[in-house]
Amino acid sequence: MKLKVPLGITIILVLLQVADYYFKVPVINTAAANLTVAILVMSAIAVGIGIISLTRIHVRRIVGKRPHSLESAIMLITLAIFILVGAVLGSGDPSYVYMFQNIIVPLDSAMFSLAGFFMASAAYRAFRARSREALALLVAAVIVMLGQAPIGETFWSGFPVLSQWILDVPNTGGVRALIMGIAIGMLSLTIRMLMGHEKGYLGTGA
Amino acid sequence: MLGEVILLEFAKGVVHSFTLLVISSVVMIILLYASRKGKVPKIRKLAAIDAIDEAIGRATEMGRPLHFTPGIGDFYGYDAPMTIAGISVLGHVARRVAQYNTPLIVTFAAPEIEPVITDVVKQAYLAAGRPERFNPDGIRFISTRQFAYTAGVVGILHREKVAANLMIGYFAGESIIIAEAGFLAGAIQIGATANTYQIPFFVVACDHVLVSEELYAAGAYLSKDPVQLAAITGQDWVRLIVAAFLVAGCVLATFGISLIADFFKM
Amino acid sequence: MIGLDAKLLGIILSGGLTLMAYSFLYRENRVSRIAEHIYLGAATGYGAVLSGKYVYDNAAVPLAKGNALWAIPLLSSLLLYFYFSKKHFWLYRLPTAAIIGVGTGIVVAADFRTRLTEQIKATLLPLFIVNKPYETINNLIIIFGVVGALIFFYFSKELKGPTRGLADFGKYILMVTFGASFGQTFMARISLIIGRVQSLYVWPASLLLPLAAILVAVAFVWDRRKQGKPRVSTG
Amino acid sequence: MATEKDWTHKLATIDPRVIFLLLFICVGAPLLMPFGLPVGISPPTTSTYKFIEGLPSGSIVVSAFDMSAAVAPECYPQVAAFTTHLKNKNHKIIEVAFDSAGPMFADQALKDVFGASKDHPLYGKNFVNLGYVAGGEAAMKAFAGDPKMIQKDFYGKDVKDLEIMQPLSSARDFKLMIVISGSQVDNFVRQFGDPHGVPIVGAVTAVLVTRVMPYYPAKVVGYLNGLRGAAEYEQLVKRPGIALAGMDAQSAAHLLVIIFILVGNVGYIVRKRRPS
Repeated sequence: MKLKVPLGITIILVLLQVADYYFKVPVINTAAANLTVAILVMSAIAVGIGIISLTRIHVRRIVGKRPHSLESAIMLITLAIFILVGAVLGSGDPSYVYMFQNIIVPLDSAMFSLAGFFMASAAYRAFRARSREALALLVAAVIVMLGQAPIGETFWSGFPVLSQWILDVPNTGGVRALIMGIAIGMLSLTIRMLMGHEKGYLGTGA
Repeated sequence: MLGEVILLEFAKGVVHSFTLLVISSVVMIILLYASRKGKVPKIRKLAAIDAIDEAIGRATEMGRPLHFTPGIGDFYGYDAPMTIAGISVLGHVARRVAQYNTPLIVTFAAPEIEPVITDVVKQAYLAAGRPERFNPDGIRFISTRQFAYTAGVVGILHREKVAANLMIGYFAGESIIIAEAGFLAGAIQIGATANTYQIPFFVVACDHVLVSEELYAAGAYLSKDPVQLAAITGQDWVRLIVAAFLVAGCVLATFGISLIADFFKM
Repeated sequence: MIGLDAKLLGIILSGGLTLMAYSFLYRENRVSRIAEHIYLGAATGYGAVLSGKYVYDNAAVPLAKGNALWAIPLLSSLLLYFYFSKKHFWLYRLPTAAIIGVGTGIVVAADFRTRLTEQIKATLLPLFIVNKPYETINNLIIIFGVVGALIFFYFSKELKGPTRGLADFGKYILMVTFGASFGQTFMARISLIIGRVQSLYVWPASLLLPLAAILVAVAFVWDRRKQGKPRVSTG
Repeated sequence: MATEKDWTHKLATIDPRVIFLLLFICVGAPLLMPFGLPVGISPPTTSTYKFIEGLPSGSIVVSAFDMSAAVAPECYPQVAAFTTHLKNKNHKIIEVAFDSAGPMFADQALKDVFGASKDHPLYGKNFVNLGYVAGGEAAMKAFAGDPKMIQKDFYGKDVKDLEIMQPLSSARDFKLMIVISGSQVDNFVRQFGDPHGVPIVGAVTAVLVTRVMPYYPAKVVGYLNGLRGAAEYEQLVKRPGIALAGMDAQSAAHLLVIIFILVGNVGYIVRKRRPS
């Protein structure tokens, strides 16, 4: 009961969505479209779980006087402000947009841009000619970099051409094989799920 | 009546895809049934998955926590199968750390997966006979926003001196940030995702990488259950069918015969 | 006037938060931690408000207009909250199973086509084209690259003989792919740093730059004296 | 075994923070003092320029802002460059957003190129900012069917009163649609290109280019490739700006990383060759 009912629900809905994709049967198509929105609504409601457990963790940290309680307090206060202001004024209100623009947006871009710094340090460390495979990785990366930035064509006009060839030919082959394999792997996972062998997603471990 | 509608309106241009989907599914299902009759499939060693034990061992030795993340995915759309595959691996990892009493931190970005994660980890501790070792504070929802989640994880990796960092699931632009921060924090790292654009970042920053479809095989491989292993064999059968289609199609195309190409236009 | 002040405050706020986050690059510290927690609270709160709005617009409004069907997702998603109950914990599985069923069903059907059959279709190239050696070579690399890389993942046994050679070719193709993808993304990420630096050059955020430089220098000297050896990457 | 103080060891184990600092300087310095390396102009950029150049003066061009703030560093310089071109050719610009962050950038573009947005005397005649239309692809479809489905513009003015909107009955009246996006152009091809035959230009992030290429040149008549595309366009419209300075920063950053890769390999290879 605790497993069979949820498993049954999953099986029926997966098959319904697959049928929706491959067949034009008005009843199925409408049902599938409505279910899609319904599921998004349900996921959105789940955000409350996140808020509750986040609050729980940080309140426990403050009450238990554990390290970083100050940061936890800051977190809870900002969380409360953003929820209250948004709920009272509405998400489109200019003040709320202002908060979004000047607090969330810069932090979004600052965090994302750390990727640039970390790519540099990772490239320095990992792009070593340890083996022939590593050499292939390293050479392809350097050529494509030189093909992208104007500095490359200043050295040799062939870099953009060579870089484009790498992207168009070997890269196309590699990416295709990867995503074909992924589609096959995904099907295998789904069939394991539908046959009731892969139950991790129902919380029953392995 | 209904049959008529289906025949007439069979969504255009997907006949080839549907045919292949049915063939592949049937092949996989047959192999699953065959394995139930005691045919144990052989699978080659997958070094990156075997390295999970090494990572757990190291965290245990150092007495420091192991961090696991199924990524920023949820149960909807493109990222759903990757999240599910990640959670499947989590079950096995949790069982091991329960035995060794290694502190476990699981972080994620989608609140709707929290119940599943808690359930999986709890059950794993129970299965290992150590339910009292389960620590609910280790299960941490961080934030729904991609880079806020990233910031939170990066902070945890450094502050809690994580010894092993397992990133197995759906990752996007944050992959290099988390992986490199984990490296700087001195953790042994395993990365796995089927988001092709992110694999290179795991390749450069992690100690071991499960490349694309190996992610989907990982849970089955760890379970050592013959039926699940049969599903991996099924992947290989479909792979060979696809390769055969490709080779035959290309040979025919060379001589200007478009038989197979026409099938894929149906 | 107030509008202008709000603008200046915004510039300083976003510049300051950027530098606080960047201070992590030196090492994890209290300033970066504060930025992190402001971010967590703000972003999660904002996300909750948007989710609330989504539920209101897409389910509550139709329900209020008399479309009673929308009560089903609203009520069944409340079962998710049994997660917090000790006794009826498992009830959360029902809505979760529904989410997963729809969520994976959508992607399995569509992706099997776009990611598998459409890719096979695109790879059906002639092995040899008369008088076009360049195209012929490119086609051969793509075809053997795809087949080789597919075979490279073969799980059932260790490969030997000619299939081994094909898989090895596939492995090199994959390595080149990863390298190319890395090289191609680098520019986009540098563009993000450019965006941040440009925002720091805007007055009065530019006042923060020398301040940050001094703070980092002080921290550096401090760390040296405490003989907290800077972290070193391994070769 | 080489000692800790050996130079090869030092070359192979540079503190990452040195790289971070140098990278910050390599990006920051050229933005203040650009050194002006020439940027070669790629065919997709040229075809974009030629297409806009070839439209009869006064053609209706739609700028669709499907961009979030995260992609602004790459996409906004493109917007500034092509909006300048549209202004120079006297085309009529309809700005519409399918991402909630879009209208702010649309407003910014008008201020940067025309000097003012809603207060400009030509607002409503030569250009308009229709604001954000919620609903993703469904909204695109509705807008393509009837551009006047939007009631109020971004500033709250009634859309039906605006002169620029009068001749429009469907997307067929659009002579060009420029899609500014970091996520996809496929939906625009599906809703505007295929059903209404609107030529599309992609002003997209570098990462997105591989997904635009399959549509070029049939349905997407040209595209701008990230910051580089913006720099190329700035050269074409003879308005060197933020993107060209950014390209110098890019060159410096790329060169720095390549030097570090080389240095690391020299240290590594010399150590490996040396008998222990």
